[in-house]
Amino acid sequence: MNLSLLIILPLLTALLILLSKQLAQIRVIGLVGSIAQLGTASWLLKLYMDQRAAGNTATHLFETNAVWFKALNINYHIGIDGIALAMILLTSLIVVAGILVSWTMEKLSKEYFFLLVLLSMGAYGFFISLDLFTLFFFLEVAVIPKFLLIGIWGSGRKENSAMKLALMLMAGSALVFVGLMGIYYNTHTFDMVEIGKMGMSLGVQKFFFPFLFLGFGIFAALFPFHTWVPDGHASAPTAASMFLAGISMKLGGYGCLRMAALMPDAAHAYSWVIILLATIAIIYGAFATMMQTDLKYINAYSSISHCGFVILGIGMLNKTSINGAVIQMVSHGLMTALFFAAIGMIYSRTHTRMVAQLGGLLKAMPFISTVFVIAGLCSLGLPGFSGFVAEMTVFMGSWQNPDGVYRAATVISAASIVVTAVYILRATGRTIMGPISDEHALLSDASWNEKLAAGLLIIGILIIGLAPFLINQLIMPTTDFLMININKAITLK
Amino acid sequence: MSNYLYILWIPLLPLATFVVLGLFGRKYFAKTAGIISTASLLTSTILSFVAAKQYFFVDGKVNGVYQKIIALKYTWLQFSPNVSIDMGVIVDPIAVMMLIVVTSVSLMVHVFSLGYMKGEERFATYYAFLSLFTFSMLGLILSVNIFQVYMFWELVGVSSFLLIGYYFNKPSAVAAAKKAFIVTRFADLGFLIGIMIMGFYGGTLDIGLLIQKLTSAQSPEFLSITSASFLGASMLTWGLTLIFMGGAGKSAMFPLHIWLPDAMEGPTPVSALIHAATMVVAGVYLVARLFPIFSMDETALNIVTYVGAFSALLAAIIACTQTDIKRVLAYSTMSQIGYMMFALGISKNGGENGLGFMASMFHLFTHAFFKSLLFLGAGSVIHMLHSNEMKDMGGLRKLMPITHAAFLIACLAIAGIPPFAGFFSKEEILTAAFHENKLIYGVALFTAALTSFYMFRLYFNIFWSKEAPAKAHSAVHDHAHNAGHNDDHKDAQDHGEGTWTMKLPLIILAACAVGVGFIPFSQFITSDGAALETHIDMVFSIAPVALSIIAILLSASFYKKENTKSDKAVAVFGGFYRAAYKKFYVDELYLFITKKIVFPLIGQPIAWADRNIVDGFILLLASTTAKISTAIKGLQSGKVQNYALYFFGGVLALSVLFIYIWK
Amino acid sequence: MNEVPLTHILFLSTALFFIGMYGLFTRRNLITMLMSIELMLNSVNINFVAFNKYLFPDKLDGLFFSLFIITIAAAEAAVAIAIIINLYRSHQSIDVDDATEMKF
Amino acid sequence: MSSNIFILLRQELILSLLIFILLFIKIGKERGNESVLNLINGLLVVNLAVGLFGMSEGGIFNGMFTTNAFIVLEKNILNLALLIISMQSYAWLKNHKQLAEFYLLIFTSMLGMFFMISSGNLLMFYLGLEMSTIPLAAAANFDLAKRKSSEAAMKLILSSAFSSGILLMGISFLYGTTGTLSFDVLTAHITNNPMQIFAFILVVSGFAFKISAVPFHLWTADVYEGSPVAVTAFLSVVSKAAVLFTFTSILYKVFTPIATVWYSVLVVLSIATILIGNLFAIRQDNFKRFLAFSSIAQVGFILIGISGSAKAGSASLVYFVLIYVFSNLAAFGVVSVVSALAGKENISDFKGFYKTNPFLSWVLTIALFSLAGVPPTAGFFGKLFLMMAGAAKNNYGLIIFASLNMVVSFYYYLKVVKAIFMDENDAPIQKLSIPKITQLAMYICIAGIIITGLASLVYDYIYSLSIGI
Repeated sequence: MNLSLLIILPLLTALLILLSKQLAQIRVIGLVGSIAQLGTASWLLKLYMDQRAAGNTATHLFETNAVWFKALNINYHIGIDGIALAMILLTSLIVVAGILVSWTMEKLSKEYFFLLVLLSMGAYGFFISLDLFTLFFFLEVAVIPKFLLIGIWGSGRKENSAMKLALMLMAGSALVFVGLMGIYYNTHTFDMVEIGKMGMSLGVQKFFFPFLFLGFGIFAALFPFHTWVPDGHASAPTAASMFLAGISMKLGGYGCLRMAALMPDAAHAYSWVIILLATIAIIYGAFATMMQTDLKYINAYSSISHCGFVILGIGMLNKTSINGAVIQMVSHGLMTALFFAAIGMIYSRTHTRMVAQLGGLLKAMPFISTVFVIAGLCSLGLPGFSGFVAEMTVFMGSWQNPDGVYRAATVISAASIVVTAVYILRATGRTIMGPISDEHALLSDASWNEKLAAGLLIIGILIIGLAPFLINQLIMPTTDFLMININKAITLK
Repeated sequence: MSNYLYILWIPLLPLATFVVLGLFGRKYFAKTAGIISTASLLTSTILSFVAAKQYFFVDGKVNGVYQKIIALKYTWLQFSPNVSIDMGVIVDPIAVMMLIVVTSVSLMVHVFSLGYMKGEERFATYYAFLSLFTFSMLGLILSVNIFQVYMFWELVGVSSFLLIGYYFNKPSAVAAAKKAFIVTRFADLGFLIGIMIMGFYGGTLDIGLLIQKLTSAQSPEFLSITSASFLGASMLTWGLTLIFMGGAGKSAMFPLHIWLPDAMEGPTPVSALIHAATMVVAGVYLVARLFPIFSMDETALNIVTYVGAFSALLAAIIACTQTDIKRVLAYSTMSQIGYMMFALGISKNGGENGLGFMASMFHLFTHAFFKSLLFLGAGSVIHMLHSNEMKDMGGLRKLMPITHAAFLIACLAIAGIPPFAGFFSKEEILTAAFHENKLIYGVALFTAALTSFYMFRLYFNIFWSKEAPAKAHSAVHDHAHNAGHNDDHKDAQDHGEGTWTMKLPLIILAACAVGVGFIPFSQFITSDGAALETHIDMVFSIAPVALSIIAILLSASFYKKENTKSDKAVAVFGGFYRAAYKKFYVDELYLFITKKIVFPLIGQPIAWADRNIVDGFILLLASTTAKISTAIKGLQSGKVQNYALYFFGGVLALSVLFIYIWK
Repeated sequence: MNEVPLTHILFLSTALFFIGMYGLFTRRNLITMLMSIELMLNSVNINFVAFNKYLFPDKLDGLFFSLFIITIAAAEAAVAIAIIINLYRSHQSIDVDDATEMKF
Repeated sequence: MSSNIFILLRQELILSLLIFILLFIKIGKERGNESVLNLINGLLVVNLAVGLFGMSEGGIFNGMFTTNAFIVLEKNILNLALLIISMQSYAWLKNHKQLAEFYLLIFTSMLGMFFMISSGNLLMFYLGLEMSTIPLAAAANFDLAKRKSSEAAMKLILSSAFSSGILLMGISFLYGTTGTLSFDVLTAHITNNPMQIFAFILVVSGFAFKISAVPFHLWTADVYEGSPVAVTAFLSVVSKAAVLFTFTSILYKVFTPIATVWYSVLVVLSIATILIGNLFAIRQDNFKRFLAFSSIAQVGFILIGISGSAKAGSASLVYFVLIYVFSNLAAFGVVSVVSALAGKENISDFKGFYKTNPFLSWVLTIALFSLAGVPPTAGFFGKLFLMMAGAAKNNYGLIIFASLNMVVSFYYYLKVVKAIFMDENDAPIQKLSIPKITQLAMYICIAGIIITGLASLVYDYIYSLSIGI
């Protein structure tokens, strides 16, 4: 099937939203569009699996390669492998949930949904593109909607947060751009596949890899360039936070992974730096989270810690750890989106996110509280939820490296699960449990759309958590492909 | 090799119950939840008894040795070619034994709760959680893969969290739940790392393979794991110790025991199930499960031994001073588990020397029954008085005869008075200790005496001493329930000793507490599966039994009638008593570490640094740019002559640059 | 017959150029500034003529160029003066320092 | 030959024709402004159309005037810009007395640019340059009543006269060292000797002044602020573009022998320009001043592109200019409408603009995004291709510097967007009724912004025509 559908669908939805008049219409269009995306994604999954089952061992399936800017050898080259597909599924799921959660958005609803859909389009484009230029194009497409979403519909010091987020992400993409130039003028192509075949001299890799990795790293909240995360997430409206943490942070992780596969020698050379930063991010984020008093800040900081696992997995550069990184990306996407959804639901009713002002919500809103607890348990890596699978895979992967430093990094990162437990339970204990205040006692529980959204995400979490072999089956072959390239680099040394 | 696949249903039934009740319980089964889950659990219980019969008496034994049977195993999550998490069902003596224990005790608790929790607002939720716990516990027991153990381990932990925090709007309960989870979680970190070590050197996570690889002294895995060392200890020691750390956390061994007493905040039946009979012995089970590997490493075993023994003693001492009856029971549990631990520690693998192993399992078995009985008894007392404090009690024997009888039996059992169950298992342990390690033997003996003392202190305080308090009589009309019960409306008839559903379990368990001791345990469960000839040596038994009786008489003289002897005794011990009463300040230590070190010295600075240094740097960049832009605004002076001047300056600069410098 | 060497003339023109520039930088009166600019342009004219006469006498590019420069300069002056008059209308002065409303 | 003239010179001729028509209109009987404006816009469409068909290559007046497809394209772009500007200044000119003069001045300057662009000779080039500058100075003063307007005109005329003095000095030295004025011959004689390099630097400064590269930029902001919006738009887009085209062709054609020198000159200039432009743009509140500095920064990026000096260099330049026409004119269009109808010219006045004028807000936003280089707008591609062209020289320090400065520029563009969408304002600009024709112009701009980028054929076409070293 033609992957461009994944770009055309959101585009169509966006246009229809622009044309439509009243609120109900906009909502319905948005929902239908997003569901269509979800359908496409799942259909894609089926086709992909069939292809693989049929013994198609090509690295990328459903490739389309059209010349875009002939003079500059820029091609519109798209295609997916297992990892990309996993990301696409994640995105489509979160989009539906996001639309559902923001069902009751009244203020400038047309623009709101329009931007949401636009953002999703950027994400899809990013995940399917095999041409670095296209990749970069979609990466930046996804930035500005965030700025507007946060700045217009946000809360708190929204303008500053929006500005900070936009600028830091733009700085990230600027770095990426420099790296791209480097690649382009050393290989004279943007095509990832070809570049992977060609390879680059160690010097070139060592010079340009940092730009690319840092650039994408900023998107993935790499320490110490993570400071846009707390403010951005905290100020954003619910759906935007979901998209931000669930989708756009994944752009970074995905990019880092691709770059590591593209420049394996450099990745090996710098792996210790990557691991160092990742470990710091993990433990530091966890401790910082422990001190937060605002639910959204709690989740935002915990995202820093969790995305650290992604980077760690990539930095360890072995099959298991990379698998883990990918699963962690998906899992974190779902889990944190669910968390933000729950927080949003609570906020929309109690109008506060301060842990101190909440309590005993389980009494008033059992469903939302349950969702909250589930998200929490998933984030502290409880078996049966996706978090466990992801983190354990990362740990087992990074443990495979007998070097002392790597061992230390693994142990420290593993120690974060205790801290995670602490802050999750503190948050849960103070908001969900404990005595409830009188004005909160009469609040209503989730409405149908919220239930639906949460349900979707939870299903996703459970599928990964209970049957990890499914997602493994999806991404394993791809990781093998990546490893071929990466191991080549090892053997070179 | 016959088919044991049906065993899969034993855990799956409770799981199904959990799912159904969890999703629809509140709406549709608000009243009937109890019946449903009890029914499903009854089925599991029957199944497990069937399994036991089949395994022990029909086809478990192949030429005199009980086999390990892998009834089911499939790869759940592949890490690397041969390292993977497998889900499966193992059938071997200890697994089957645990099946019996868990299902039957859980069943009792289910039945008991029918009355105890009647009218609770979240009745269905309660049973959902109970089923979840039962499921996880059963899954843990049947694990074939060490990582599978870890997973159910975590699930058990979380379900215990949920059940302790069942009275979610009671802050103390929430705090206790958090404490329990976090402390065990900390222990689990050790467990996890231990697993990773084992998996790395053993090259597999499958328990069977692991044992096979790491018990043959020449296998490459064994050589590598013993040769690799860190801080002077071999990786094997590290791995086992860390795994044991996990076990110690769940089994409330010193110094990770602090969560257990607080966990008594949960509903009493829960305590009976989780914190007496099943979850807390998971640690023992874990060590037993990996025992062959443990037996390869002296150091690890010693750690197990001494930690166990010390915990047993410490807990016993503290138990003598507590006044909250459930806490007393909690500490006694800790002490008994200490027994099982060091019994394992002193044991060898296989043959006559495997006595300790067998004894430990035996004690685990008997203890499960009489301890849960004690808890349930305490439960019915509390249920009547809505208080856990000894001072509110006394003289209840007339008001609640059945409870009284049951409780007495249980006390005798735990005190190790023949012919009650406790006697036999404890005898075995003492024998083993006597043969292996005299010091431990002494400790064990002393602890045994203490045990009987504080148990009877409890017994007398509840059922004798002063006259029954007015509260007890008026309980019938008393609707002021302790926190958590606050909004339930029990009708009068289930006061007093409560409904038959509450009495029945007491009776059954009492019967067990008497009966199970006579099971020829050593025939079935030994370290190597081969039967083991044991004999109760009357001469040997004199000492412990005598000691217990003396202790009992002592406590009788202290507490049977209200008198000041006990206060005198307290005065004698003085500071030591206070220390014991304060649980030797371990809690305070933990509080100090967390509240005074972790939060203010690690958390705060990091949070601060993140806002001010890391983020501050970014902001600094922005502000400096702005500053510069204001600083240089003078360039644009508005005077056309200056413009021309700058123009000419530019020309000059370029000329100089390119004619003289960059020639 | 000995004629003036090119260098002298170039020196003259350069001097003229910088005198003009100096005038532009220092004078406050717009008309004077305009005159200084004319000086600069004329120095250029001298350059062209001189180069043409001494170095490339066979073609007349330089001469023509200077002619055009003169023309353009005239046009420029015309427009400039018009503007200055208008400035005088609005500012009541032709002092350049009075016309520094827009800055920074 | 004789017929050839009419083909080669057709754009210039039609423009001169327009000028005459205007004169006749002027001396003819008084008629309503609307009709005149519509007539002129119609004529401008014709003017644009004439350029579009029939590419023609060759030189006349023995090489003084040369043209080819690329140059025609450039001129067409300028024509397009002129048309858009005139459509957008409708609201302003509607009730202006001397609108004919306005167009006279603009057209004349346009004519000068055409000659400058296709000049094959320094003399012709100089004539074109002056012809394009002097009328603009007059036009800058078009709001006779406004103080600022006359100040701006004064600054423009004086400094441009000064700069042309410098330029002429350079030309005279070139003439002195080579003895020729025609480009083709010059190339042969250019060497590395200091005299010529000095001459070259003088010439470059002349150019740098026109394209307002730092440190020759100082007139820009003041003139932009003072003059009427239409003139500002013309200055910032058309005249700048024309000079850039000429600059590139002269660099590539004439100064090829000292390519290394001018490469480093361009690098120095671009760094200074980007930096100063950004730093000043951050602080501006007056919209025209803001756009002035932002356009200065843009020029810095353009210089990077030019320095790439391959076929891609000039291609990316023209491509960027085309996009710049759309984006910048869209922005100026909004500003001109607002300043004409509401008399507001400050960014702070735009707070809460979206509530009252959503259409204008979107136009402005898209334009700013395109200027900032945000996909999917064309600005993204324009800027990227410039940088890619520059990166061809493997001077990554420059690229890093530039791309980080892009972030700074993001800041001030987003600041405006923030004002429009996010800032609260109790007294926002009232709802404005935009003239149809202006609206049309804006639609054209938006369409251009979207299509020029995504439809690669535009770039490919330009690239196919473009010439490098």
